[in-house]
Amino acid sequence: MAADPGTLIDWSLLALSPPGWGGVLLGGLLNSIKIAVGGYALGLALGTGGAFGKLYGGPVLKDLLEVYTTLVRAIPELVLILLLYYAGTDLLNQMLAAMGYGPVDISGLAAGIFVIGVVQGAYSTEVLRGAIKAVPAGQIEAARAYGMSPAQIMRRITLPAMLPHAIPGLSNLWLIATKDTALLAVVGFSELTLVTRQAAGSTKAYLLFFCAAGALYLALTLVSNVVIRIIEARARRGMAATA
Amino acid sequence: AEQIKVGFAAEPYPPFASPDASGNWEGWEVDFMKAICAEAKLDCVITPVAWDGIIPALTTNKIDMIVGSMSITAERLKTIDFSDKYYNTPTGIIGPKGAAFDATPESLAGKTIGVQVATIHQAYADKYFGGAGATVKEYQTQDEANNDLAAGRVDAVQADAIALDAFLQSDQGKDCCEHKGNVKDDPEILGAGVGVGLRKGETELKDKINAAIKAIRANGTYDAFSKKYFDFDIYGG
Amino acid sequence: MTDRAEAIAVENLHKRFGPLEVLKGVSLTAREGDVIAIIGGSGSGKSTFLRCINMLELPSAGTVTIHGEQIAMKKDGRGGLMPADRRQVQRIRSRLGMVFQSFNLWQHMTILQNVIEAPVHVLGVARAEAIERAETILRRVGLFEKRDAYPAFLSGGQQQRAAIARALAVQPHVMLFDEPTSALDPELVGEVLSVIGDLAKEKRTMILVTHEMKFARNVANHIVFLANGVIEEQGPPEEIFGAPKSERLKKFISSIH
Amino acid sequence: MTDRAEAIAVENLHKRFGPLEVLKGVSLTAREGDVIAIIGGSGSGKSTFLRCINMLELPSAGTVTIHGEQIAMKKDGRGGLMPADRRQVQRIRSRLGMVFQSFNLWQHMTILQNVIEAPVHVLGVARAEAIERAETILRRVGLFEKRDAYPAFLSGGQQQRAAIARALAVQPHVMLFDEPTSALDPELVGEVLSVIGDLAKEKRTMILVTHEMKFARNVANHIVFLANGVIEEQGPPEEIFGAPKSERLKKFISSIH
Amino acid sequence: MSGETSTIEVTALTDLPSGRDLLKPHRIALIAIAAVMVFCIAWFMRWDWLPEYAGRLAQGVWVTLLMLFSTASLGFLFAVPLGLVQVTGPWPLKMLAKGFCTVIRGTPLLLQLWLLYYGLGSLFPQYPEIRQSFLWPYLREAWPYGVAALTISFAAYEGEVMRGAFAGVPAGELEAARAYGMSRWKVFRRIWLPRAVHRALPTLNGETVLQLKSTPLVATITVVDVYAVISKIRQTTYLTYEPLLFLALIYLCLTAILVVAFRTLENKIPTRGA
Ligand SMILES: Nc1ncnc2c1ncn2[C@@H]1O[C@H](COP(=O)(O)OP(=O)(O)OP(=O)(O)O)[C@@H](O)[C@H]1O
Ligand SMILES: Nc1ncnc2c1ncn2[C@@H]1O[C@H](COP(=O)(O)OP(=O)(O)OP(=O)(O)O)[C@@H](O)[C@H]1O
Ligand SMILES: [Mg+2]
Ligand SMILES: [Mg+2]
Repeated sequence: MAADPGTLIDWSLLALSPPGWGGVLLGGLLNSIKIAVGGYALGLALGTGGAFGKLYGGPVLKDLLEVYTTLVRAIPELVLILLLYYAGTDLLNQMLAAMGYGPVDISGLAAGIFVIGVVQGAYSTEVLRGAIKAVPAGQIEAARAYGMSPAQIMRRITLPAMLPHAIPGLSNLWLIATKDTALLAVVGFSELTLVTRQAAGSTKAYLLFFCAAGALYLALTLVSNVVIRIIEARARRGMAATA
Repeated sequence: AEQIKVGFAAEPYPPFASPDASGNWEGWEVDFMKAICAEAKLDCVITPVAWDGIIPALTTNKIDMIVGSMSITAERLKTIDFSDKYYNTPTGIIGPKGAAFDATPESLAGKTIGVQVATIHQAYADKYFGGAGATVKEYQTQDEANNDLAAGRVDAVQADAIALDAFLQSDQGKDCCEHKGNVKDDPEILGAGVGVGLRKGETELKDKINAAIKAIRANGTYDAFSKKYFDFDIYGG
Repeated sequence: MTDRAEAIAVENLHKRFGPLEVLKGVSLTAREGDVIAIIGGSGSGKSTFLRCINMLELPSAGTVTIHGEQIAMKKDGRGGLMPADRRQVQRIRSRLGMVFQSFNLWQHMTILQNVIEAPVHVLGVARAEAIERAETILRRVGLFEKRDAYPAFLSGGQQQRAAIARALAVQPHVMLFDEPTSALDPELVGEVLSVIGDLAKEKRTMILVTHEMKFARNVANHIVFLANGVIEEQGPPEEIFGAPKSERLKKFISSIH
Repeated sequence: MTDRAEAIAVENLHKRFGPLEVLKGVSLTAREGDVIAIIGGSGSGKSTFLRCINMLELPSAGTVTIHGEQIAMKKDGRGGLMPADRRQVQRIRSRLGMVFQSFNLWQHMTILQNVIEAPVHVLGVARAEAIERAETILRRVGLFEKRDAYPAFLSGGQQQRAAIARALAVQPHVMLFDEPTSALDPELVGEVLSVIGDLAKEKRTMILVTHEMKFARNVANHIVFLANGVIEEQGPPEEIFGAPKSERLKKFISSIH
Repeated sequence: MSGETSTIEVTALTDLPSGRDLLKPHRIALIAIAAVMVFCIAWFMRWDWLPEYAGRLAQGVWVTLLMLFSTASLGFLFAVPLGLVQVTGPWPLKMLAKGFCTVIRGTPLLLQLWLLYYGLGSLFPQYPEIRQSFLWPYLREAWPYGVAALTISFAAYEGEVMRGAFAGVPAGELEAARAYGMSRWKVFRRIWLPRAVHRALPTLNGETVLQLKSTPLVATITVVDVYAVISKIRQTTYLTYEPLLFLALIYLCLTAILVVAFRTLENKIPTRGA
């Protein structure tokens, strides 16, 4: 009755140039990827620090990191994103103000990367910590026995040796990161899910657009999977078949 | 000039503001914003924000003003500041064609009414209809409420009469629904027209905008772009 | 015999783990060319002694002198000792070739990379030169063909030979072996022992902890019997195995055969 | 001896895995009370033969008769055989007690639950009765105390005894053992062998594949030597071990000792 | 598959930090700092709205829990065949199940939710048969869509876990069951399934915590769970932080309860070597 069934399969709505919405969707996808990449990288940096802090840090640092990872992993991403999105940037600006700087202009992109990064950081901390712990103690002891300095041991032995253990976890985190970007829709950031919703709302072709967006996310996942498999094969070179 | 981030609700709200297929925003409110920014010599950029977080976004400096068909209400004035009103619209109720009810609490008892969350309509519906036995269902966007009315998942929708008209004229609205009447006014809740939302204490910006509104009203710009959208005076009494 | 230079001199070494005193004053001197085998029951402190020599375990008291250079120690505030100068320890370690019971090859590197790692990144040898030297050594231990394989793909005996090559590559003043064959299947033990035997023939200074009595007897010129944290008896192999004096050693030797 | 009833009769059994013919016509009869030990080199088809008896492996040709009832087979269309009546196979299986090399106890059940599982859920014995019987059996194999433990918490020898109890609980016509001790540490082998020895004394019909020649000799009344998929030689233990006729068997026996 | 499970274990919160040695000197200092912060939050922020909304918050928590338990149990029911089919099914079913898991796991839940509610849900009324059917009163509501989306999602993730669990049951144990004359169905019911569930239990803990964290998404399709109640409070009070902090606290408690509950459950079944 109401909607003309023809609009459900009106492919021209997906055309790349206006009045098709394809271009907007791709723009949204690009934004999603940007945030995922940025947030993932930030998360890795936080996670590396966090993992080493948790393993080798002082008692206070260890406890603080424990609080961080526990909180982030216990509270829904959606809630964290709202909290961090408002509080994080607000706090930053207040801190800057306290130090005598003017407020900085935090773009939606930067805020999104920050939010996803903090969430990812907690997860990568756990993944990397597990991976580092999986490096046999003997390997590190051998490095010490040959006179390597702690920094050298970390760079030459610990980090490369833990990589094969970390990669499955890290690849999953990447996939989580790409999907978590969708949650930024609730704060109005123009990533793929939000532009999809706008396009669907404007054209009333809900099914078409949601399916199109789903296909884009899926393509992202599948492409990622291929890349991950290649990386994993490289990183596991030195490992026997089962490990 | 200094850049001013103008918060728009990140959702289609025709005829006031909706994104088009090239990602640009268009609609009456967009024209209005452009006009006052030009008048006040402000360098404005549109920043889409989720509607339910638009006031926090303003108070936490993510945006500098709200142009979002936001009515000036006493409740909101506790948290933010407003410019003078720039348009006013009655509040209407629409429902499926042929359904026998009007915009009174008595006839809506037992029905499900869709409203957009965090709007004056939600507050009004909660008080007058929710109190009288109707179920109020809250949507994050007006568009979704309208859509659910067309889909039969709510019995009625309450919103700005103008926005509702736009929906009733659309393909989807034409077939399914009709205007059931305007609700009894309650300025306490429904406010005194729509104003530009501003952070408290930013009087300089507020003065600029008030002056700009006056100016475009006076020099005919306001009427010029309004004619593109409406065949009546949207500024109201 | 005493005209050769001192390679390692350990003086009155003590080591306690909490309440447990594992080493109760052990002194030992190894001169250049000495092959010293440390034997003793399980838990007698053999590994601990060996690990104290290159400070993988920090002694509670006593001194360690390597090639005339005494490792400077200071109090660590909790009643133990710690190295006064971490650099010195790293430098000294870099010239002690340690071979572990469980090989401890770096799994993410090929055999060749394992062997050149310390020379290149610790001693600063040029890469090309290190590779050349490594290949010579690998040929010697019979692993030249496997130089580009990863450790996980080698048999235990091959892995242990690679570990020996890694130790040889730093041109060590002294090689330390901690039960280098006990993680191996009996069939693989032979190949590793023959490599060590060859090193002994070249008069390389070595200290080895081993359970292979026959091997110790053939290869070492000095046997040290540790029991209960002290050197219960020491001497040339003929004496130790042929005419043990202490009751403990007698019992130990009879239990072995 | 031939007056006892036939418990199992296998006629001309063939089994091929793709191009590989593992069993090339094996016939064997076990009468009630027989204890038959199957010996032979690795890969000679011992396990395959045992598994064909209860159709865990489907024979390519030949018949299997259990207690006078021949398992009906039909062509499976790809040149092999398959059971004509799945029910019949299930019924017959339910009275063959199989004990696996790797125990294969159900890890999510306690020992008692393991033992009563088949009686209650396959044979339809009342639960209370099954428990009673299970406890008697568990007492016999010395596991009564462990009846409420989960398999993962038992030693290998205890697990294998539990597996034997599980097999006994179905009051089997015949017990089949496939190398019941080879997954065990030498110290644990003894306890399992002694349980099997006790069963043999009771004249329980058993077919066992084993590598424990001394045990086979003491316990079995008939030894079957499989080689290359055929029965190379069979007879009473004294003959087989004392006076082997075929060259293969001679070589096999000398290699064992 | 080992990567799969271990990641869930690593990333999901399945264990609370132990309270042992709680009172080391530095901990006392940290606790003191935390106490001061809590005090500041309680004192300087606005909490006067709490009593007014207490009832609705409780109602919201109830809806959240209802969503969690109904979708987790329903999802698990679907996960079993999904996992099983991937291990033993005929190849068309196998591909179908694998495809299902890949698609669901490869797209955001939020999108799936909207696809169901706004996409599929807005199609239904176009068919008078549906509109007149007894289902319509339910299809009008939002929660069936929420339940469906969350169930599908849980089924896909847990289906992957069950696949690993089914595949990981030692073949010998199944063979032993057959050797004792069990029919195929009985082998499945008595041995394979319980053994697989047993194996999957620790992972189930992590998945359930993740599922709890997914429930607030249903608020975006008008289901009034605790998140929606808090959103409403945010909008009527215009407070930015207080309601969100309170919400975080609520989820923190719910997660903790979940983790502790699973821990006690797991401790009832010994898992050594399993
Ligand atoms: N890090 C440690 N912490 C506490 N006790 C230790 C530690 N390392 C070793 N020990 C204890 O010190 C004692 C000696 O250990 P050590 O490894 O030196 O013995 P060993 O002679 O090498 O024995 P084995 O022949 O079994 O290798 C043992 O009782 C051991 O338990
Ligand atoms: N499922 C199978 N598919 C293919 N080949 C098989 C299979 N099972 C067994 N074989 C082959 O059949 C031959 C006999 O195997 P079987 O297990 O019966 O030997 P066995 O006598 O029990 O040896 P062992 O003493 O080592 O257990 C072997 O060559 C084996 O590789
Ligand atoms: Mg030792
Ligand atoms: Mg076999």
